[in-house]
Amino acid sequence: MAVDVKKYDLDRENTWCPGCGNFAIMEVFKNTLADMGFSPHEVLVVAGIGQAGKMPQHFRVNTMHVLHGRLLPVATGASLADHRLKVIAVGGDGDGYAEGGNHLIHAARRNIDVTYLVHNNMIYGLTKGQASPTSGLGARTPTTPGGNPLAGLNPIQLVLGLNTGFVARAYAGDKKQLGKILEKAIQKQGFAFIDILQPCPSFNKINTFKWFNDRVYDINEEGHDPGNLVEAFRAAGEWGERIPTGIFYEEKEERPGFREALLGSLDRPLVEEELNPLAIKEIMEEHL
Amino acid sequence: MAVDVKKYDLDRENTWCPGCGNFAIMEVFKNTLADMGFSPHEVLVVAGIGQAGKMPQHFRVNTMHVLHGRLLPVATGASLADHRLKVIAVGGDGDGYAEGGNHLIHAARRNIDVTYLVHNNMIYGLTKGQASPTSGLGARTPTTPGGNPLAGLNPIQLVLGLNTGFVARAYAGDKKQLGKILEKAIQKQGFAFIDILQPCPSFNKINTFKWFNDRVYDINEEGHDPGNLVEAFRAAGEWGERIPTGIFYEEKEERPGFREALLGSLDRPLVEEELNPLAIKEIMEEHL
Amino acid sequence: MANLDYSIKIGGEAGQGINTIGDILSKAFADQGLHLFAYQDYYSRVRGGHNFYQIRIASFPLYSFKDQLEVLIALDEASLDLHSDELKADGIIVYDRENIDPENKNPNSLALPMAELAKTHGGKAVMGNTVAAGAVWQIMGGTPEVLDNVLNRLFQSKGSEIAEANIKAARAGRDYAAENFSGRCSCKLDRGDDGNSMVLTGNEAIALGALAAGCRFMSSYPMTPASGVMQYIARQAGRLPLAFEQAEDEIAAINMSIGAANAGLRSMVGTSGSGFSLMVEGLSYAGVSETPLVILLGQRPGPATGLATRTEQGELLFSIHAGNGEFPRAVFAPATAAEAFWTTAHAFNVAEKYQVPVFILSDQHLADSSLTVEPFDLNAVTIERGDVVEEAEHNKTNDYKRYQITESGISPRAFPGRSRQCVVIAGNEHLESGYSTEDPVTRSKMVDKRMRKLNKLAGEIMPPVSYGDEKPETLLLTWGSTYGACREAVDIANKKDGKLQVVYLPQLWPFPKKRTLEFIKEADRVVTVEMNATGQLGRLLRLETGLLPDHAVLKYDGRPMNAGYVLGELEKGGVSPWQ
Amino acid sequence: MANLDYSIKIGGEAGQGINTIGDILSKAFADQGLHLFAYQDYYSRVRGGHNFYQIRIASFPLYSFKDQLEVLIALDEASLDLHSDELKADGIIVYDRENIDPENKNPNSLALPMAELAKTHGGKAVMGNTVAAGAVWQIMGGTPEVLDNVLNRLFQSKGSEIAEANIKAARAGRDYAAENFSGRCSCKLDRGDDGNSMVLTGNEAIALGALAAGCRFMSSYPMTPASGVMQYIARQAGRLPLAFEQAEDEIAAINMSIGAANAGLRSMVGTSGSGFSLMVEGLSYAGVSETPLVILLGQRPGPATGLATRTEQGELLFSIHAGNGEFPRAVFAPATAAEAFWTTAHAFNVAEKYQVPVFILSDQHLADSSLTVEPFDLNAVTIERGDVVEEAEHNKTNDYKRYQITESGISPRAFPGRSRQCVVIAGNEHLESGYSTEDPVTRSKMVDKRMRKLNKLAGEIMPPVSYGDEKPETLLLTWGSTYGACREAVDIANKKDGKLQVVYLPQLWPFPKKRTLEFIKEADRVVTVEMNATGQLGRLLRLETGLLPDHAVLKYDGRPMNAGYVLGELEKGGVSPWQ
Ligand SMILES: Cc1ncc(C[n+]2csc(CCOP(=O)(O)OP(=O)(O)O)c2C)c(N)n1
Ligand SMILES: Cc1ncc(C[n+]2csc(CCOP(=O)(O)OP(=O)(O)O)c2C)c(N)n1
Ligand code: SF4
Ligand code: SF4
Ligand SMILES: [Mg+2]
Ligand SMILES: [Mg+2]
Repeated sequence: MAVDVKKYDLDRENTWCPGCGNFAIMEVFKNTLADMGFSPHEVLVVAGIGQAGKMPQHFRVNTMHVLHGRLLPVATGASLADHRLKVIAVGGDGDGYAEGGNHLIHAARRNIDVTYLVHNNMIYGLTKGQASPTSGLGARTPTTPGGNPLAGLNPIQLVLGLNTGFVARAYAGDKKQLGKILEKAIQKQGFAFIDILQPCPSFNKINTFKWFNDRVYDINEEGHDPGNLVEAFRAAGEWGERIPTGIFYEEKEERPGFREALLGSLDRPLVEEELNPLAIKEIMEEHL
Repeated sequence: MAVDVKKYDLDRENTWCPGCGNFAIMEVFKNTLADMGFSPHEVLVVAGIGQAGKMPQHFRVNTMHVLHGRLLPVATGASLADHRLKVIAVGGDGDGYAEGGNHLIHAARRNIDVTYLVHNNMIYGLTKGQASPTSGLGARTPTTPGGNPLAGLNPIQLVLGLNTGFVARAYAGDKKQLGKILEKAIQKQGFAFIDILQPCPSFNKINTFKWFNDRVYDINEEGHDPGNLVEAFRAAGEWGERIPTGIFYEEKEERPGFREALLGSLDRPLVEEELNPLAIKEIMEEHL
Repeated sequence: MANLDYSIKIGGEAGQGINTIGDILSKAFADQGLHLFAYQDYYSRVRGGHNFYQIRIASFPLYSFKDQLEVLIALDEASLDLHSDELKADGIIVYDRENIDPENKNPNSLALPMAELAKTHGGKAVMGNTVAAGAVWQIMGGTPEVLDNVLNRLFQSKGSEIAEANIKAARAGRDYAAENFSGRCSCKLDRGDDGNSMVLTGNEAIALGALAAGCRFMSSYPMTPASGVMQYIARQAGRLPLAFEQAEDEIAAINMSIGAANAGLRSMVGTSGSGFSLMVEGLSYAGVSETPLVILLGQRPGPATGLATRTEQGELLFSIHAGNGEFPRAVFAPATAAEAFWTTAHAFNVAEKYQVPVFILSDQHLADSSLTVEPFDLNAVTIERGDVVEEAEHNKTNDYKRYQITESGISPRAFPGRSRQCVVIAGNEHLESGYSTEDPVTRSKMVDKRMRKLNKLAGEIMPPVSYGDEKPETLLLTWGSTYGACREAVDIANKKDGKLQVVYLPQLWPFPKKRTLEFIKEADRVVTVEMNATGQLGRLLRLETGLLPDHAVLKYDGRPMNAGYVLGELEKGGVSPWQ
Repeated sequence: MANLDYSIKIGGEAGQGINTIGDILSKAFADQGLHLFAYQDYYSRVRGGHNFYQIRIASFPLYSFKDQLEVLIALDEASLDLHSDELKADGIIVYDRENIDPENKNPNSLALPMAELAKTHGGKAVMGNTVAAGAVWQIMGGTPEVLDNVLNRLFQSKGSEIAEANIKAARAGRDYAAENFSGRCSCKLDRGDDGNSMVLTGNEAIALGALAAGCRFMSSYPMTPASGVMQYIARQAGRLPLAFEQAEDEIAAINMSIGAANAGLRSMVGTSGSGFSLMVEGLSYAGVSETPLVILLGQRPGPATGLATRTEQGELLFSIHAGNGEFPRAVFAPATAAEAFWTTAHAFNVAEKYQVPVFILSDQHLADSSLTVEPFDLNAVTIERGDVVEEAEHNKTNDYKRYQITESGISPRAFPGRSRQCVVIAGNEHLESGYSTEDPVTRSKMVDKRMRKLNKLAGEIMPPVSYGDEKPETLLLTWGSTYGACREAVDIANKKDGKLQVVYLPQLWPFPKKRTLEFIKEADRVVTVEMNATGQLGRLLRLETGLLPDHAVLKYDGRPMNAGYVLGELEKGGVSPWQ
């Protein structure tokens, strides 16, 4: 079933910095799609603005490069139009947790049929190093020159509070785990969320590969039961000496995704429905 | 210490519907402020757009009637200007959880020195009955004529995922409990959040006083420990036959509020600082 | 048939059900074969306050309302206090006697025990409104079966028992009036042609237009006066293959529609001023990504929250200039419900043919007023999707370029997932392929390509429409629902040998320069008439032609204008807000 | 001193440190007593690509850049490939020999082992940039102490060891050049007046202006090219009593500032196109609530995300018309860094005196270019807070009306918590007290009151500024940073008996109609010059005066224009984008 990952090849210059965590994520991303048997034209990557959002500029795939922070609404509309598309949203932590925070709440609430990847480098990469909502307390950045007065947002706990069916944290430094999580997320019906710890060697001098390597551990390997939401919330509270990664939560019974909830019995993709003015005759005549 | 609640009197017509849950909330609100010794000019109520946001149109108090959904940013700015003001934000569920959802995330993250009351009637009252993010699955409204395809958002779990220092649910039908919770929230340094269940007899025919009366119970009376975040998250998951109210979470050690975190040693309110162009001389001369 | 022209006002508090009375009577008048113009005046509150519903009926087509009343239906004291003055000398009052006890009893009035009759005959006090409708119908001499028939249709959806009960309540009202009304009625109804017209609000017409055009997706956030359109479309979602979603905010709304449109659906958003302000970034994205998108902007008085339930035309220049950067767009402003249908359907064609955002500028007065409209000839609705790559053809080549540079500026569209090709949609400046570029030469070419679409678009501007004297002393230049007041002003003035003409612009952008100038050339003076304070149409005229109108008739108190206002202001000479 | 006018270009990849070289040399040139204009051209990426930093120095004040180079410093191969053509016949190349091995060795070049010298003398390879600066300084004959002094100041904040090491690295560069450069240098530096000027970018000048005016609160979301201003202000937050907060989005940013402003703080937001689009609703709120607010709109090419790090002037008409509903505002557009300081300080006064939102329209070219500027006379900065109720007075009365209707339209402000009075701020239409109303009469009065502020505001418009021939054959009408290119075009043309004049508008709204027309009257023809595709200044001129310019010189490829471009386009006759 796997397709050749070469199908995704595209001859374009990559503009990321050497050593950036995004390279590993991109590699795993393409390989996972290919391994799962998706051809580029069957996938739609909706990308935010930021270094993360540049990812689908680097390989062949359907893509919408949207406004900063607006990837989830666009993905919502596109996935309703044609639900045969595998829709994946990709953006940064600033894009998703700052500018786009409201849409995260509501994409989760809607349970949209979208896999959402946040490349969380705890910094604004593209705009040269300002603090992001996940930047740690005390982090010195151009907008927090005296040190960040705030502790970082915990995206996992946030999303767990939103009744999301699939919640995971991966790490760019562990491609195997990332691939496994990604595959499960893509298989999931409805909304699947992965926060990916992604070192940014250019601007985040604190949360480096080494820093993460010293701290990350796989909660699933340590026996965490992803079926237990409250347990997941507890586990997600940890951030410091040790940083948990893995699947925090995966709902036991699949709920219908948003398209099914909204359109129910309609099987045909909306995009294939013919446009016919006469179809409104009956509705119009109710005004008589 | 208490001031006469008559100080809050204002001769203006109230435009709410008879039987609306907002009346009880307003009464408790004024009484609590007066009991706590606040005069109207010491309080600033930042109000959203909606029926809830009309509250401070009905009594004497400093107020900013802001844009739909934007009460928390406005409150953030105002409270930084003069931290001697007791700043309270008041709005509806549409205002706060739909239009303003992103600001809720970040007001909590900043731990702004603001008490935030959401009059949660699970409906859009002022605009005549459309679904809100807290409207229940299947609710028929003008925008969900076939029944709401989505389950309601759980605001308590959402806010618990944001490391908020004070998280409570009150009910317009229990003024005593509401008053107690409100007082604690107002005393709190930093961000305090209260979701108030508020029947809307005009548009929400499901979640009526009777419906709530049959379901609500006080978790604190039933022994819930508000010091335990994970426990709070678990307790907040309940919604159905029984609906928990009370203080879900109250952090044990007070953190500094946003103003202190941001401005540190600065005691004088910013609004009292003199404007003096010569103060920048040294900074300017660094460009020489 | 005599030259019949009556106005009926129903006044009361929010929540008292003036809508029910108004809707019943409107339908009944229409079925009686009369033309109708009905509008509502309501506060931004759910209960209390003072609202009214004013129905004008005539034996000729109507475009606006009158100030003088033939009938006043008062559900509360305030209605008598506020509106008795508007009643003609021989006008009729019907009032709820359980609620009101007027000091000076007008001999031409009927004191109706609304709730009592409703309870005894219909079973429930709320049917008092139906009782009142019945009483008025009786006094005005309406055909009884027409009313029964209307009630049956209106209430059938709630079950035939309810429909029956309402028919009984109406009969009780009729009987009571027959026995107790001792005044004189000088506003009797003739039986006109058998009514076969719809009663349609502007909002309903826009919704129908969108549905006829095959709108498959609408995402919006509720906001008066646009909510009516989204709610109408939401109601059809089960019957037609389309999705409506109430977004979390206006930003999500426009971006959802952008996603849907780029995936191939005809898509639309609806909003009002404040909500539109939030969509401006999305608008700009639609511009650069060449996304076909229909934006309904239902105007109400601003700035900010303004007056939520009132009317204004304050966003003409805003809609033309909104959005960072430069990109083409089209702006339409229908003047009547019938036109709103056709314009909306057309808007979808323009959006797709030129791959641009298209505005329908409506206003609260257009949105909520109802008119009698002949059923639309649905066969006349055309669907033009513009240049779309055929699937088969698309599968052949392997270098699909979403933003191919063409002479017309229009690049053939393709939709993701519909072929083996990949589609790249862009919001940054981009190559023909859609991938980002910072190359200066490409940048200039892409700007030129996008702007070039305006050339062709300018070739199919909806022309200005004129009515009245063709070599006028005064040309009233107007847009949107204000046309109604102007048109009637022309009729009134020209009847007493005035030389007035009204020209309104159904499309304001691209601006119909040539035709507008032709009209202006024939006129002695030009007066713009619009519902705002700064004379925006006058400013647009100067922006596009260098000419300023001689004067303006403006109104910005949130209430619509009618012919009386226009003529009164003309008499005073008008104002010149442009210095 | 001779009429010295040299250009130095430093080219390389993002991340190679061309900024370090550029900043060192800029400072050193300024200290040497020269005038400077330096600008940067960079991609929206952090590493790689091709960026450059171009410094022009002269013995006379500069306003723009030149195309021809005296010196090229190449850190990568691409710099040689792309820019060798720009070098004068006798120009000099300094290149990093560890990175580049050119095929055709220019005899006038120095192959510098940057990292090697840096490591041996400074200790670290990154100091290669300082080595390069030293080498160029040597070749051009700069005073050695000047460079040492500059390095000391620039690196002192990182510790004196680092400063020392850099001084050593620079010396190594100097020594190496002295020994190994065998070419001819025709761009030697004279020692000018002792330099006592600042090197300031437009962004720095705006930030300083805001700080001088007593800006106490800034909330913003990062966006190129406005980020520089917020980052500058954030850095001063510990030293001056003010708060900077990076908001979660632009909507929060503007609303935080609205809250702070209404609580009494001078407040400011900074953003660029897309971000400003998101602020439009807040802008409208500032309009109706009469909130004094300064909005820095740093323009870059749009639409949408556009070209993040490039320049354009595409938001003139957008900023004037943005916002639902109608309300007064002011729009300023400084042309140079020095002016940016004064304009920004002035903007705070205008905002508070008229209680309106005020724009500072900047653009990336202004924001990031640096100029030599004399230190500002801070005593000349005035603070005018407008009509504010005195605390004592306020405590007396008991009916404070935030929106009191006055002849000027300006209502005295008061701040919550500062007296026993309560303050009511409104975004709905409101009574004088600030409480909501739907009364039509009050509505009209409030609209009039707000618009009336424009009368007084129009009385203190910053007048257009002219340079060149006073009865010109061609008047170049321009705004913003484009002034620099025009001014220099005037100089060049008039030297060879051209009759050119440039008039630029530091304030664009309210539009300075009278003065602009006076200038136009004296000119044979008017050509607008601006960085956009649709000729927005020309359109604004027509909107306000009815006149269209004869032609336009436009550029919209994201790169700034200079005098050469202006003169070249003038020769071709210009374009007429307005049809
Ligand atoms: C509305 C808007 N605001 C701001 C920006 C500028 N901007 C572009 S990317 C970005 C943040 C990037 O941070 P993140 O999302 O974390 O992505 P990263 O580059 O770190 O991968 C910002 C602020 C923009 N393009 N649009
Ligand atoms: C930007 C914007 N969008 C929409 C509206 C219209 N609007 C006013 S109040 C409201 C929702 C009210 O619901 P909620 O916040 O729950 O308050 P409630 O009336 O139920 O107390 C809406 C959609 C608006 N004023 N501004
Ligand atoms: S700035 Fe950081 S996130 Fe961006 S490409 Fe460079 S290393 Fe990666
Ligand atoms: S509509 Fe509902 S929330 Fe609004 S006033 Fe009436 S009862 Fe209260
Ligand atoms: Mg990031
Ligand atoms: Mg509500």
